[in-house]
Amino acid sequence: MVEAVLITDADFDIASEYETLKQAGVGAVVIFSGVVRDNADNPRLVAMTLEHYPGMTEMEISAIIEEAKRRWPVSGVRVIHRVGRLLPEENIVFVGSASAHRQAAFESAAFIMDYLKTKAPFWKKEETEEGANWVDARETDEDALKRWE
Amino acid sequence: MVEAVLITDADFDIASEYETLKQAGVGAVVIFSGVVRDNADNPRLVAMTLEHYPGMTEMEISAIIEEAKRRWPVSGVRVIHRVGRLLPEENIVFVGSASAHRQAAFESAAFIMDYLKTKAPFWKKEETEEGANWVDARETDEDALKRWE
Amino acid sequence: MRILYFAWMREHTGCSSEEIQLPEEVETIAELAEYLRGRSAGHEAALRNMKTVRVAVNRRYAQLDSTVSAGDEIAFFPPVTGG
Amino acid sequence: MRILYFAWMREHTGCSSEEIQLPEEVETIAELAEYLRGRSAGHEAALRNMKTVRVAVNRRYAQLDSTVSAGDEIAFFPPVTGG
Repeated sequence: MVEAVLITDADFDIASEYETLKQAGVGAVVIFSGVVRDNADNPRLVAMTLEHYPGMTEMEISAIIEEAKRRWPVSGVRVIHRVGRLLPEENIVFVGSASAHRQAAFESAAFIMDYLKTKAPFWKKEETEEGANWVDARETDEDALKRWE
Repeated sequence: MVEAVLITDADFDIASEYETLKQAGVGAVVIFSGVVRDNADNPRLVAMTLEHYPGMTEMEISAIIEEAKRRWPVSGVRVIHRVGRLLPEENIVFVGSASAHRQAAFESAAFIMDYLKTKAPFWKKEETEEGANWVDARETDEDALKRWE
Repeated sequence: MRILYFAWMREHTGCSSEEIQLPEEVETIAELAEYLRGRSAGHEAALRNMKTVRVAVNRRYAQLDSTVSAGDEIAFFPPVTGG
Repeated sequence: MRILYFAWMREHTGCSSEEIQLPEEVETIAELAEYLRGRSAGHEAALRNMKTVRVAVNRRYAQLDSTVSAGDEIAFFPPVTGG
């Protein structure tokens, strides 16, 4: 079982993450990557700062991964979440899942992202030219959990 | 709109594919990659040879991508499928989808894979120590389409 | 008319592509397959059970009752197994 | 007892972490929040509407009626927005 949870201010290297997941030796790898939207999407955005609860974050993500492993036959899971100040187009989060079955790889990765979005203690502060403000939680993220019940 | 369909005997570089998808400038990127299973999974497997129907393959995949674009707000889609002789652990197929919404990125990538598996004219021949044989189509792949109806 | 065969059907017929003159009485894919079966034992083996065969006319999926015309490119192949 | 605040709650209280002596009458998270509101105007602002606040006891999610004990690490934070 390839498995890791990493909270870091450093960027991730998608090629080496992919190679590690491939070492699970199976047929299907699904990767989700979340990126700070570019300025075209939000012209006022200067940066995004991510804060988290060290210790609890890792516990919550590990619990989500354990639940994913109970539900799907996955042989590799890697979750990387960046913290600190990130500029537009920088990577925020990586979730990779490897399985012998493509649907298991897709669903486990989507499941982990949905739970991470609503359970893992991270908070985003948006920095714009007019000032900074904390991003509000979205109801659609809570709604996304319902399909896994 | 970042969009490409590529049928090639060369390997793909997941890092540069990812960077291209990120240029769609949106928040979510989902990548599916299919890999020749390793020998631990099928000890007799020596290689896999992929044949396709040049011309029709590209048309079918483009039609699948058009349908995905009708169903989800995607701003980037890239599909790469390798042909020729591939060894265990080599990459076979890459599907990448970029969207402002993570669920759209997940679902469009899964949709493209499900249709590619059943509609795109590729055929796999397995080479084992005892000889070679054409891989049979699987009913589970046909079943996977039903959820998109 | 150009006929293409892929995967094990190509191995059965022994050719990936052949040019034929479309006989006047052949109007549909089913009739074309019937006609082609007479070309060799390999063709007969490849086209014996059309339920397991997929067909494309001019690179689009077609049915057994689809009509064919002289300039068409017709492909016969097994269910696909890519990805 | 260690109390942690995150995101805008940290900015309101002006501190990310504080050590307090748990008063005897405080048994639940709701009572603890009530008690902490008295510490400053910032605490009052941060903990005014507990419906929008998430709580963890020893790094696990807890409810307003969860009980607290002297050695606990209690964290107050807004709904999460990572990913």
